[in-house]
Amino acid sequence: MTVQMIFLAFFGGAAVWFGVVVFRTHSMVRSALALLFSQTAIGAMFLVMQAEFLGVLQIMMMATEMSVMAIFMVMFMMDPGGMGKMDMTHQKRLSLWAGGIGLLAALLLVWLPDWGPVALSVPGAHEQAADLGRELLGRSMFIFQSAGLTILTAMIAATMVAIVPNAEQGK
Amino acid sequence: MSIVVVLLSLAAGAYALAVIERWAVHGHLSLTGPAWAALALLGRESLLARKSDRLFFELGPVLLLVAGLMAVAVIPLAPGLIITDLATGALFLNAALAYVLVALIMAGWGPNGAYAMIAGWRFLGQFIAYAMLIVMPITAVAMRAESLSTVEIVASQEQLWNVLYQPMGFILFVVAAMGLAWLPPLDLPDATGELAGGVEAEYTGVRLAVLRLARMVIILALAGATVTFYLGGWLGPWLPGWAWSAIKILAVAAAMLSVGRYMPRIREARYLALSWKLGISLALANIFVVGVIALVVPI
Amino acid sequence: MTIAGAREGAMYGIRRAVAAAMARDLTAFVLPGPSVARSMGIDLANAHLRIVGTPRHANVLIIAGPLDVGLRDAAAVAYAQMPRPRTILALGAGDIAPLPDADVSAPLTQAGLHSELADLRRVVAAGAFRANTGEFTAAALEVRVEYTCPMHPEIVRDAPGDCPKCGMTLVPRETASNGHGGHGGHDMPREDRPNPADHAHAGHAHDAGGSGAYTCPMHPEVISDAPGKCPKCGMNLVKAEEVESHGPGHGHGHGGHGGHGKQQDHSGHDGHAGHGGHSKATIDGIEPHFMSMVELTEGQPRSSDGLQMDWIEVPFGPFFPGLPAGLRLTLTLDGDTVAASDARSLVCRAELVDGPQMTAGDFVERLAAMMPLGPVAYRTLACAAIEEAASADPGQDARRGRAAAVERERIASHLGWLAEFGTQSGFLWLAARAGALQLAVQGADIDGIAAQAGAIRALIRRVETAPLMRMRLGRIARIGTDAPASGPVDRARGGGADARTEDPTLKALGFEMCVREGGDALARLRLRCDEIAQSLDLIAAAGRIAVPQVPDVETVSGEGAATIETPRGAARLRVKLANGKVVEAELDTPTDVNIALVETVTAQRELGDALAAVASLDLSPWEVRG
Amino acid sequence: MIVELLIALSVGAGLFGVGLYGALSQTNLVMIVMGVELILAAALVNLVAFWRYLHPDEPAGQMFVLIVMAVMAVEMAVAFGIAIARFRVRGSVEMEEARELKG
Repeated sequence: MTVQMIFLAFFGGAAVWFGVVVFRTHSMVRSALALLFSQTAIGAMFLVMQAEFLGVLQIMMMATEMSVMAIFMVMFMMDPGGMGKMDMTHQKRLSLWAGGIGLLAALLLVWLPDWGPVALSVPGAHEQAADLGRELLGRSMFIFQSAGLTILTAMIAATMVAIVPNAEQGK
Repeated sequence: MSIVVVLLSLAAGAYALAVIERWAVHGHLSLTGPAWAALALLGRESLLARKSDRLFFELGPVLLLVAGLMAVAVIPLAPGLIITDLATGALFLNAALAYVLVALIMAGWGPNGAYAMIAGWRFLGQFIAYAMLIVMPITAVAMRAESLSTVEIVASQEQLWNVLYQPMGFILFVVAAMGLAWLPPLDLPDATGELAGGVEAEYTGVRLAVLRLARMVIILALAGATVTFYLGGWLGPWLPGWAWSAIKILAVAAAMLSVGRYMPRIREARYLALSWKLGISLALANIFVVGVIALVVPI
Repeated sequence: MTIAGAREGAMYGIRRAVAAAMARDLTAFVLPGPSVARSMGIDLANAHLRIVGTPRHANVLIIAGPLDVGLRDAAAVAYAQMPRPRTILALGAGDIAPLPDADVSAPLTQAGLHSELADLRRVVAAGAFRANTGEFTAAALEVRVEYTCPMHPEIVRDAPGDCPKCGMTLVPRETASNGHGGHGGHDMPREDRPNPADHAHAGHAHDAGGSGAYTCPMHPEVISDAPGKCPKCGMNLVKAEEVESHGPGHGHGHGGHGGHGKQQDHSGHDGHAGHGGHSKATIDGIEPHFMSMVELTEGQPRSSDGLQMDWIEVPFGPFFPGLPAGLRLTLTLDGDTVAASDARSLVCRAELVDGPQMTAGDFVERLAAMMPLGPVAYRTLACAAIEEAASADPGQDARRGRAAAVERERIASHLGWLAEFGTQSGFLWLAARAGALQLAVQGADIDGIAAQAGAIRALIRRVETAPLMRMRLGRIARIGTDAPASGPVDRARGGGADARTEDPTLKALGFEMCVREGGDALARLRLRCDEIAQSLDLIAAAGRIAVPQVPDVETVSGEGAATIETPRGAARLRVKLANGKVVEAELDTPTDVNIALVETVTAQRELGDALAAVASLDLSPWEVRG
Repeated sequence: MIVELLIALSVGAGLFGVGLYGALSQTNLVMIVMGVELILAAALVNLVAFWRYLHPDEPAGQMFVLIVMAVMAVEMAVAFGIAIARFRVRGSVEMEEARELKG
């Protein structure tokens, strides 16, 4: 029982629990914020696993991302406050089976294989950040740049899809 | 030890800001006013709006306070006087401040009031537009320091403060910081004349006291960030480091708080357009210029 | 002395200190509004008070002047929204029912305000923890439960049942019994259960816990003293939360039962305790089958950007900071864009002539008292019309004095508008400065005005060069030349009319009509600044200021009409005298014309812009015909 | 240290299961996106765990995490773009209705 283990289990449990809450609550804003806290707990797990840069990045990015999610939920759902207790699911049995089987399969994959020797120490946070930078702008520059371009393209495409078509704008 | 010192100075700073804010809003300067007001808030009824989403309503101010305290944790007041010197301090500051948004959405949605709700969503738009203008100038600052650690960022300004090295970034950062702390003239989420208090409108009593305190902490954190990133932190002649930090942070916070008194509130649409069209271009240009300077003239 | 304490409790130690703090830190919400108080000569900025924009943050309700009957229900709602301890300070208010009696009252003077504030501090210090925590109720706060369909707000029934359109179970919502405010749908099934805590301790927001009542989130009728499972659905019982204990139903908005659209109906779960495990089967009455949103939104009006969002109806006013006091503006918001607006005055003017035995003097006083935002102009108007009817001539000197008096009121009124604009737009320096100058000018004699002229001109220069001003007002609320408009609104679109051009007295003083191009809110601001400067010149040229005296019309009969350019535009009054008594009167006011513009200037505007647009019209709800 | 690795991976598995259930069972596009986000979050946890406990000296592991985060952002942007377009045309983003319309 190490401290790391306890914290990892705690934040991991929180992440999964909030993940479940996402689909259990009727209030859409709560749903989006539950997802946010799930992601934040994952960020905390990263911090526990000594990936400082990634943890902080995850915590930062998800706050904005999930808040945007929240406003889209409010925009597009017929009952964002959840007062009607409307059922917004379908193929429930199938989904439960699929989710359960996916979970079991993943757990088997996790627990069965021999993961080999485990590394005990990691580079310091300063060094990690510097290494990551060199990796991104060195060996993996092409991948990194492609990812950047992909985001840009997706942003432009999404905006194009979303804006009012010209014909409608005219009237 | 440094935690206690930082928290005590935080309390003193928050009080000083409350005095300044009172002057900026109500026009009279009173040194004891905020103390009475805070005490009086404790005695007032803390109403719970009917049909509120109580979890969010209660949690909003608290999360706001926690976010502010987290941000303060990475601000160095003097060499060694910092709660935690993270290797990713500058990024962590951002991460903490991002939860200001979450807290305001909760506080806006929670009380089931139209004004508060509009205010909360307004802040979402404002925040998304201005989060970029917080991150990108910090990127340029970190480029010069070759580190994300706030202590090293201050140390990198030994020769020349960043406000002179990258003035464009400074301006963008200050404007974005004011937007993030919803200070007038960028106070869209609690615009008195438009939303009658907005997110604050439904809070009373103790909850309002927490909300106000949290806001002061956030303003202090942002002023501290401005000083750390652009005004050389604790650096300065004659006086000890902590004194320079205190003077600079209070001066920046006072300027941020009082400038709104002399101009009308900005229009929301214009404000967002400015950020997306002008702000982000300027921030990118700033990064480029700083990169070129850093390569050509190593100061 | 009926101060309602925050919580009951003896005065000792820390409570004494807190009570002393509350007495020192008075925050006031002013009815009908700070602007009205200022035009009555009350200087609130100088009273060691903090004026706040929402009753939620106030502990003193200041009532300046007689409270119009139309405003009383809204005032009761505002009072109910204040957290306790709450007090009422009445300045010459007279009858204020349904509000409780004022804790302190005084005549409407600055000295009265100061002495009563001192009394009020004593009352608060002594009564902050008074045991008297009685409920405040008023007809305006009573709540009627009605049933409506969440998807079809037009379906409203008195009894529970199913929606005839989609078959969904109707959900209860609360409405004010007298039907003011927007009704969107306060649907919150869970909140309608009897709530024992509600009655157990009124007003103790923190004393929860004593009487722990548990109830089922799905079946409000199930109440138990101990935690456990619901006998009907097996869910875990949750603790009955304490709800706000002031009169029911005062949600939002100042003086308005807020428009709650669908968007704001929160689930109200206590944490997540309520999610015991309901599946389809436990959700009573809701069709397990999926409902088509396409079907539901079919045929509803579409917003301009084609994205059909929930529309919420939000009331602004009648005490909204930055909007004219007494104006109820109801905006239907589509996101934060105004989809529809409705401006209504709650303080419409009554019949000008009440009773056959109205002397000319009574008539003049009555008209002046009816218009708290422009008493001198309407007094002058009444006198002029009666003189016209009686064919009397006050003489050249008196005319000059009157013209100067109206010009003085114009300066004060425009400064008051600038102060209101400053409040609304957060330009607080302007609000403070213009308010102070308004108080200084109002009622000042010729030397007093000359003494203030420099300061006023400096203020005007500063307003015109203030940063962000052009961005804030430019191209907002543009009004074309085809829409009927009056006063500065009319003249700010490159032309327009001014009743003063017909007046030989003013012509002799060197009057020329001010005009600005643009027709937007910025042009109106600039035009008002121009007019302030011009009025200063006119007053200096007139050399004397004299408020008109009631003409002596003992037994004259006849008809007469007069037109005066009030600060808000041309007002025209026709009177008929019979034997020295006013028997008929007809008044056209500028606000009658301009209030129709609200719809135009707010349509499809962002909320902040829409409010700035309404404010730029400078409406006076008291001028609106009833 | 192997226990920590297993805990982290199990959390990943749990998130994957929940996300899969959500993505399949929800009728609303935005809710489906939430399910997908959870699945991607599971991938993130696994990547970081592998990096930390198996190859801590390899910054490429962290790089992958960044790429997945970028994918999450892209997925949201595209999904919301589609959602707005659908909503504009049909007034709803319910997938059930999309199916009805198809056939």
